[in-house]
Amino acid sequence: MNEPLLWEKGKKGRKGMSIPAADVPLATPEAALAGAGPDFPDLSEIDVIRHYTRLSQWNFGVDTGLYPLGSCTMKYNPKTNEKQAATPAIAAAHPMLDDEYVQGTLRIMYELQQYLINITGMAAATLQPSAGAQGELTGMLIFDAYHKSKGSKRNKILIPDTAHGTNPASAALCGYKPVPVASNAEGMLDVETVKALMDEETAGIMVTNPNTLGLFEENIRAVAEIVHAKGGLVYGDGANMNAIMGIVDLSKCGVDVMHLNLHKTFSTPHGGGGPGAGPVCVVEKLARFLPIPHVKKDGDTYRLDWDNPDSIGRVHGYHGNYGVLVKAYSYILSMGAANLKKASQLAVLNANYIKERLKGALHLPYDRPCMHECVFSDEKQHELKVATLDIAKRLIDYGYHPPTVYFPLVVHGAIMIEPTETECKEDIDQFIDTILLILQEAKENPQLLYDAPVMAKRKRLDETLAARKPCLCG
Amino acid sequence: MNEPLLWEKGKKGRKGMSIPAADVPLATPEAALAGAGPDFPDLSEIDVIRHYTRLSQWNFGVDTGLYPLGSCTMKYNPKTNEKQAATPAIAAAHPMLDDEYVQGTLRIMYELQQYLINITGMAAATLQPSAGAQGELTGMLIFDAYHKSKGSKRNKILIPDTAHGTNPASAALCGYKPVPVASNAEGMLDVETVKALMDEETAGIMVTNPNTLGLFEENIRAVAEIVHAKGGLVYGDGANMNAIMGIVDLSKCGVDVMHLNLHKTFSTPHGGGGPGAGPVCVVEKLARFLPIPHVKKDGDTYRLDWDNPDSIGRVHGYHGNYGVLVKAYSYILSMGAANLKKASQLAVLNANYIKERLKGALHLPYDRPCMHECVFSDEKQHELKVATLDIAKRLIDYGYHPPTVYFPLVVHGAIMIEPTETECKEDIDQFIDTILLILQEAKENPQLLYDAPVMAKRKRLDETLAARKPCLCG
Amino acid sequence: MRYLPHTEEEIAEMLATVGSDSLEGLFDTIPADCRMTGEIELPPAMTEWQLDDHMAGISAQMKVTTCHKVMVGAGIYHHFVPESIRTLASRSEFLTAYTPYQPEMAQGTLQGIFEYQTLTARLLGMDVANASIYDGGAALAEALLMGLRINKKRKKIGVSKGIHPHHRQVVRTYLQATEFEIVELPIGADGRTDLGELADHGELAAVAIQSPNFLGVIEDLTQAGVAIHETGAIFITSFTEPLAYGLVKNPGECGADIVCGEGQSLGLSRSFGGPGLGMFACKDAFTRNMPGRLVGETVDRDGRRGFVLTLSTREQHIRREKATSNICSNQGICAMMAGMYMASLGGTGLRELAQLNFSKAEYMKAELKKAGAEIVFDSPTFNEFLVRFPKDFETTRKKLFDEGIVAGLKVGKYYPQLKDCYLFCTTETVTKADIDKVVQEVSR
Amino acid sequence: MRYLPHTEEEIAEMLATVGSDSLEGLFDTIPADCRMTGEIELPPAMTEWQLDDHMAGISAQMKVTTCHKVMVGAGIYHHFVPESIRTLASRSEFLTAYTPYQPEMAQGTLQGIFEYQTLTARLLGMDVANASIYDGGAALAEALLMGLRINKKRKKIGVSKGIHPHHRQVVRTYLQATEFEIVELPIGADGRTDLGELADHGELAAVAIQSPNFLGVIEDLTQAGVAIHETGAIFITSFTEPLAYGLVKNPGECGADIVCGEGQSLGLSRSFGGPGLGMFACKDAFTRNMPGRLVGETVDRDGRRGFVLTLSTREQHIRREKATSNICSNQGICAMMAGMYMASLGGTGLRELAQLNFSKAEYMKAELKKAGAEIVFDSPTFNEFLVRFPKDFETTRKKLFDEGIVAGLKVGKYYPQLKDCYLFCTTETVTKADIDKVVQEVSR
Repeated sequence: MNEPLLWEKGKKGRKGMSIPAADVPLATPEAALAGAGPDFPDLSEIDVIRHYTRLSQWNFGVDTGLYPLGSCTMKYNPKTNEKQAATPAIAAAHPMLDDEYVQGTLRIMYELQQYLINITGMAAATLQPSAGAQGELTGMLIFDAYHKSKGSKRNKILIPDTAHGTNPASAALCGYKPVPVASNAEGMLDVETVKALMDEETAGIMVTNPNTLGLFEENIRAVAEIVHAKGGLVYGDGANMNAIMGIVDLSKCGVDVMHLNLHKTFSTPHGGGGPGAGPVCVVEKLARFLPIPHVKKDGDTYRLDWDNPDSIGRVHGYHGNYGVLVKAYSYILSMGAANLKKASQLAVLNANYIKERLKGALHLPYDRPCMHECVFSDEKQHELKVATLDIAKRLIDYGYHPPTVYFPLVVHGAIMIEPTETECKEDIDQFIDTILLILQEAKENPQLLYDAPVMAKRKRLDETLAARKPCLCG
Repeated sequence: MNEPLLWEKGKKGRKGMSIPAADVPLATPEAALAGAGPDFPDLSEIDVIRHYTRLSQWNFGVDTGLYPLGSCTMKYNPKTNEKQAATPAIAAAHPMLDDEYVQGTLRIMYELQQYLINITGMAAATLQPSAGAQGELTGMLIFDAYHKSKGSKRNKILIPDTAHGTNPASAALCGYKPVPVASNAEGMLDVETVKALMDEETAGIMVTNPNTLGLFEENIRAVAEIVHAKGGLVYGDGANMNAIMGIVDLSKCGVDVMHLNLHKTFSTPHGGGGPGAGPVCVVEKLARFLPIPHVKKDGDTYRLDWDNPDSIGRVHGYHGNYGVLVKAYSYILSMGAANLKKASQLAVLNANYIKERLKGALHLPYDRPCMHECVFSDEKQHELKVATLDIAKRLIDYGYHPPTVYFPLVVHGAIMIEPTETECKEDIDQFIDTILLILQEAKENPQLLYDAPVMAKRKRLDETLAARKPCLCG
Repeated sequence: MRYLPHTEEEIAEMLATVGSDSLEGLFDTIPADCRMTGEIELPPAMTEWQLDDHMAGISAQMKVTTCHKVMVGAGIYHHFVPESIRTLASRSEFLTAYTPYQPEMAQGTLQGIFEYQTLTARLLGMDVANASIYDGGAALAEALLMGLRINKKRKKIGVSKGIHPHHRQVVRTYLQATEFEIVELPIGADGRTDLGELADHGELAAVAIQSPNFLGVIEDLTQAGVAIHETGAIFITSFTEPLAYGLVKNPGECGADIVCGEGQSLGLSRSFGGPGLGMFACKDAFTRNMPGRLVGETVDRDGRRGFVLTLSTREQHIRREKATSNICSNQGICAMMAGMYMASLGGTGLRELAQLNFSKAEYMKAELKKAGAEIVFDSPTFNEFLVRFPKDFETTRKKLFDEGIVAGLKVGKYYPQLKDCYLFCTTETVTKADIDKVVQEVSR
Repeated sequence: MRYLPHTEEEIAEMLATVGSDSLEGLFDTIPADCRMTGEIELPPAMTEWQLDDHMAGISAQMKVTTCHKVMVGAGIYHHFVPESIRTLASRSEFLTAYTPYQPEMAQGTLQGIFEYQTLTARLLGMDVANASIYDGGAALAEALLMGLRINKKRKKIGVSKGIHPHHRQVVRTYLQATEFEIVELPIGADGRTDLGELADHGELAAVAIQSPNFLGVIEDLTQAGVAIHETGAIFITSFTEPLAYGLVKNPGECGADIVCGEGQSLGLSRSFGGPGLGMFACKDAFTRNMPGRLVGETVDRDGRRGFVLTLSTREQHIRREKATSNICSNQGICAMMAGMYMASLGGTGLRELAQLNFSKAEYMKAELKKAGAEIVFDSPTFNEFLVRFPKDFETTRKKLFDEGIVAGLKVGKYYPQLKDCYLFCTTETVTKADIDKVVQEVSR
């Protein structure tokens, strides 16, 4: 059954929620300002409930099944975290009140900052950035502020071809021209390449580590030394932190600034596209550039510190996606140090297990121990005229969310699989067996793949039409 | 994708919930009493979440779509009621504490009793019965206690053929032999028939009003007079109260005892089979027979009254399905008197509208103004060799829950449709159009109906096999 | 009103189709003398927000708050319930469905209940469990009625005084209009049912014993079963704390024919005593005598596994007055939640949690003894036990209440001979610190 | 750990397949000098129940409780949110999904966002709205950057001082590393942006005005739009209280080219200021200059209507450094909730609620005036307004806090010239009785 669009439903005069009766005289604004109000449909509560209940049934989430979307860390989102974020006193807290009234919410911020510092090995943190990309922007602004404080304005930034897609766009906002750095035959940053590119016009480098091939950048320290020697800074994209918690100390790697994606590593749900949270951690020398206000602790009292002339300013209207912060805070407290490390170990175990079991059937461009994800390509399927997209769409018919496809760009026809640690062996085995079955279908009856999906709410959707004749508003 | 049974999943040693660490020395019972613990599967939290999330996707509820199950009043269940029942202080209340500690929970009981009394026109109420059938049993026990108090033990009870199915079973538990009362050509209780059957061996009559044909028993007062004249009592099955709130006064109809189904009329969700709640209301002279404890109010204080030597005793370990009571209480407070009456009016309007629009296409055995539901039969489809069940199963393919089928028994091949008031006109029109479409299919391609459902999780299930070779435990 | 979707315009259109001139006109068939005069007397309708405020006011009237540690069980237990279960149970596909009469679109409920039945049977050591009865009291009454049906020439039943007094009251209520007679069996000095005079009561159709019993004592069910079976009676065991079977022998191992009890302990909130969950199981041979719904496995037309309500020829809607029970709605979602809870704990977790409950009580018993209190019964107990204090305990108890602890339940109302005794309950929610606080007050 | 499903046995099997001898061995490629020494310093892992207690402790540290009436808006508003929305938004199919990259299995999110875009466009009177930006501050920064892209020869932008000071700070932050210059436009004595000297600032690429502005004043957007367009600048309007557009002219009617703002007011909790919702809309002509995700309608292979993410050639993952923005994750579920809220209110309800908000403030203004307070600006306001009290208000304010009312926000921190003024906010959650209580204290 199809569900109509909201405005195809309803009847003028229905109500979907209570509105209190007026206990004061009704007033109206002067005629010159008055408007007619929007043309919204009027629905009853059951109309709204059924509409969204049905829409939800056309969606697939982590709770529905395996969601091995590479680079997205689609781990299980614990239900208690939702409850904690909905704690009435927290959910009702207003962000503009004096510190003394809101010690509880400030405490969570202070403690979460500390936990993130301890997890990364960095020295200071801000919780303001709303998502990874805003974290990157914050980081780039800190780069800029740092260089300005040294009396220089640099205009380039090194970005490896294995970095996340948001990196160049974030850097560009700061007026940095991205200089691509080709990875070597092992899929790694090459020390010599970096040495050749790094100069005193260059603000530094943005490294995703583990990189988007799922590999740990083994030369990171040497790279950092080169960058630092030229007065540059090293940015660490922490989107793949789920591989290395309790294992790697980012400050030892030479990272100066990094962001974390709480909605990936710290298991806050992604909400079909957000909200995320992208806190930024920095080494000591960069702490003074962090956004304001910054939460501090004096004795037993928490306070917002607004006085920091070197700060880059604000990147959020208040304190970031606070509700998301509470969920990550709950997750870290539930896990503790040993389980966070174990999570990384199991995430890496799961990815390597998939890599080993599938590498006979799918082409593995970089055959080395991987971290939390492994990247295959459709090279072996070329002769069958079957592409990555066909395999992905066929997975839908078997009840799986497809992996990330055609990313990273360095692998042609990439299939990027990140199982995360919350998937058990039998579910992973079943997924592997399904891929093998699909690859068999590709040989025997590729039409099944071309036609896929047939079990979803919709068959393949015409994305070209959508872009050519945009219909963005109903 | 199929979801395995729980014990087909899991791995020994997994955990699905936190267990606190022991802060006292661990002790074990003596060997003679010690057992090995049950053979349960061990699952992780994500295993449990995915298992039941997937199971839920194989289910259909009121929030999913129209659920016109006759006699079940599947109206919309407001979400705020769930929230109220989960109020921490209420959800955590222990039922064995002294009254002074639990004034809030007692107050809800007291007020709800009063509201139910006011809605029905009766004089006193108990909230203990857990469901309609237990309410009936409570009512029959009150009949028995009443007759005993008059020094007699009666052994028969009149039950119309249009009564609910539970009635005879409930009466039998009190040693009453049900005497069927045939309805007349208009589907009504006939005064003369009752007069002929009622005698001083007979405890009284159990009347479902409106009856299961969806008709108001117009002769109810005359019937009650006959029963009362022979010393009998009148029981009112209030399962169909949704038709007559604010319109009928049951005490004026001559009803002495009645139950209400809170999960029908007062919109508490049915939970795939419960819990329900079946409070019983009585006229003044029967109040002393109500179960104990009974909540009373002294000044501003609520207390449980245990002292009632005439009481039939307890039918529940504590105070009934308390959480359900809170939801009904919330519903009544949200609606108020005018909206309750309006709900009945609209429920009756919806049913009559369906009756009028479908009566050309489906046989309508009793063509008169109906109350909250209308009963058709498959008589017109006999020549097409299509039966009620086929129509019902085909509705599933169109995304509707079928109506109640083959009930009431007085209508051969009955199709009993109760839309409730929370369905809007366009949804009802769509449902009617679907039925008409199916009846057209019945003419043109009955195989579509025989094969139905094909869009559900399962095709028609073999109920005979299930009963012949019962497999009740995995 | 947000629950009533009809606009005035729609009402007019529909009335026209129906051929009525007004909403009032729809009720013309109702005689005037049956009518309600005036409006129902009710408070004015509240908005959702007024209702929130109203309920907050009611919460504020509760002297016992969620911060109190309530060391009272007596049939309703405070165990931790994970948020995952609440999240799942609130899914509307489960919550807003009816009894699964159309199995093809109710496989979720049906498989979930089939799993509940299976886990219940495993927990209790029985062959078959039903889809639930209202609560522990009703389950016991149904079990005894079932015993009377099986042993249909006998008219008496035996009920241990160790059974929850409220459940015994329910049994009396259920049976009061019948010819059947109830014999109550005494509790001995060890807190266990005294079956010494069992033979004196003549032919009993069934005998019911609760273990752990109301006073927390674990009965010697094996021995009781032998004695009961010797008299030809059906051996029924009941419970209010099924968690115990994670650690002690289950009723099936002890020879029970029918097992019934209150399952609130398995993942349901206390909620002032309801909704609870009447759990009900028996041996294979008695399946067709069982009350209540049963879900069974079958196949669909394509041969795929599926589930349906089955053996309904036992039930009221088919068999009417000859049915095994009048039950129709049961405790559907509560049974689902108990299934979720058992699945979340797993075998390993259930055992660990049971041992933790057992150990807390053992610790408290030992500490109270040291503080001079008397543990009334020597027999093993599960997470509840009876205490007699050397001096008046009421003042201490009030003081403890003010400090946030509800210290035990007075049982004199139910057992006059034990009127100076308190029944304590210590689940995993009670910490050593809570226990020590009570002990410390007792020591003063 | 309940989130980690692997048993020791499974780990061993998997390690064997992988060819590693231990979990530690999986990390052999990581150089020793990059390693963390010792364990991460964190508190011991908590059970779910310890976490509950911990969070209860944190709640107890909040002096402002849920019982307080907080008469402060300033960009974050307390409106009633029906339980139905919370229930729907918590459905895991929405909540635990990723950005809808695979549209065939994400039609729920996609249709829901398409509906959000449409309702947003209608509310704001614009042609196209995107799928959201982080919050009001980031939305304003993105809008100004978009203005600079459109008017790409101009390097300056104008920003009204009536815009939320925090949002202006975000703009400064976003632009600080660029060559662009920000001109702040003053507020006049009537509380509205003074555009008298607009021409003096040279060629502005875009000018942004908030209405209702931070001080609650409804700007004369129509007139402002004419003045701004005369200079050749793009006319941007922003907001923090979109509910106002239920009653006053929407920005589209007033000629806005780009509209952005904070949408928390539409069904989201205050939650210490986040997650909020950056709403963003523009005229058709500028669509391809928009930042952020867009959902568009299309068809599937069977010709059935469906929805996809579209026009992604604007975005970072395709266009990299030339993208219209770096935004990737946005505020997905918040946008869905705003859609649910707008759908629940409906056009009729939105208007009614807007009028109620407006009326509460008008009442309070009138009563405060009677009590001797000065309403700083004569201009019309929506549900917020600025007050100057005849005598020191701090003592009264503290007293009111103890009585459960947070009486206004001091604005001196943001507007030194208004350091003796308080910004009050009265939504539908504030009752006449609450207002009267404040007025009464002021009258003393």
